[in-house]
Amino acid sequence: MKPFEIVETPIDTQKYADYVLHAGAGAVTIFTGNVREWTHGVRTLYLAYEAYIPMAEKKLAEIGAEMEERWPGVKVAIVHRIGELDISDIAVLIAVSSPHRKAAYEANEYAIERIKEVVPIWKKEIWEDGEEWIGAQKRYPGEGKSSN
Amino acid sequence: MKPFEIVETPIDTQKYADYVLHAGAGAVTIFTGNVREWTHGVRTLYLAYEAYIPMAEKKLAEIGAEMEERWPGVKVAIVHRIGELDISDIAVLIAVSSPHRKAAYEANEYAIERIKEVVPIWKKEIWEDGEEWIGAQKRYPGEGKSSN
Amino acid sequence: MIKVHYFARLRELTGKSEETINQESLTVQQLLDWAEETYPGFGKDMIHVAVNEEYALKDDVIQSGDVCAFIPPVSGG
Amino acid sequence: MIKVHYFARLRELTGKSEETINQESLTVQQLLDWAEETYPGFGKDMIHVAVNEEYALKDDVIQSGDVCAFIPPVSGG
Repeated sequence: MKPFEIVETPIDTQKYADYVLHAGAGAVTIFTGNVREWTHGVRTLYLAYEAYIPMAEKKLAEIGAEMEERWPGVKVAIVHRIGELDISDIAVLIAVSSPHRKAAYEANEYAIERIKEVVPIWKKEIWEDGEEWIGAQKRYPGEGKSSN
Repeated sequence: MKPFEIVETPIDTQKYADYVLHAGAGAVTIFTGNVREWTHGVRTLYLAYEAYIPMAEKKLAEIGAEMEERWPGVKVAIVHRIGELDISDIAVLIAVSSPHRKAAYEANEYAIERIKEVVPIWKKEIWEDGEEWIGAQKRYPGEGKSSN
Repeated sequence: MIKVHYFARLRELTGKSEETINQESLTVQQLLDWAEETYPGFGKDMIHVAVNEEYALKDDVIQSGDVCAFIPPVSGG
Repeated sequence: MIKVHYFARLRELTGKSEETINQESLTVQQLLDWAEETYPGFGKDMIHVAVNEEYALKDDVIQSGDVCAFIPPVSGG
């Protein structure tokens, strides 16, 4: 595994949890973004993710470097899966270890926000009656752009 | 497994992640508190945890109920290990799933704060030259009572 | 007969995990006073009492048959 | 020769993942204008351009040999 990677196969949580753990870590936070069946009353059949792989991995590593600078002592791994994902599949996983828990929570949440801003990955939602690439231009009534 | 339990054997992260996942979950957060080797410049050899098991499991379930009330839609599992734990072993694991990520982060952090306040579990630190039961009465200079 | 549990530092101080007190009824405060007198260094001001697995107030009354536990400051997590 | 990548909606709109443009040099804005003209509905106002895997500004200059990518609003996570 690489600590910042795009993969095309199912994401194994344990592998990334093990990677960030070390004798100085008192806290580990793991976030997974999973494919949800219902969004705003519309049923998703599956999702298709696409990435500009080399740039996406570079941007994930940059986010990791930002985290290490802002929260000294954290160790980070981020992986995003592409291709077709079924309901409950993990699309993205962020693992953070830290000597203390506060940084592990904060840094982890920072990572997902940054991923949604800068990493060249795109999601297409496929429903029973259609499909659409999701992006910032698309807003559901009364909602932000966040999907998980 | 029980969703709120005290165990005496190593904690399997995947088991609890699987438990909270369902088709309506778009986000899962997992927190683990791990045994850290160095705390405030003192080297820990290992930790020993003890619990008032039936009351501890009851209090963990109450914390879960508080979370479900405050963050509707979350699904929660909390497990704490007791006995002798080595460096990097998981002492506590909190798994939270939610339709959206913000609640998954917030509810998870709420859980660990509440555990440290109300659940009858005690930690003894064993160093090279001594040992001590840790509790709120014990404060390291310039620090709160948190250990992870 | 009231059963009491000792944990952590209190288990080591008293040298026992539990014992039975031959009383019909007493308040939580009275139980704490008894413990402090019986086990010097008990530190009753820092200790909560659980009655039947629920935190009790100082003037709650413990009845024969209740199961009590002394809860020193917790440190889980 | 400038290589350009298309992703997601743009890949479907253009019907291609990449192509090579026969130009020696042009600005990011010029590349976007060219794409909008070549592929009606491209939506250049919402699209960033990466040059050699880094986000570029509208007046940055692209040189022959550079690898470009059109980056529509991202939606990872």
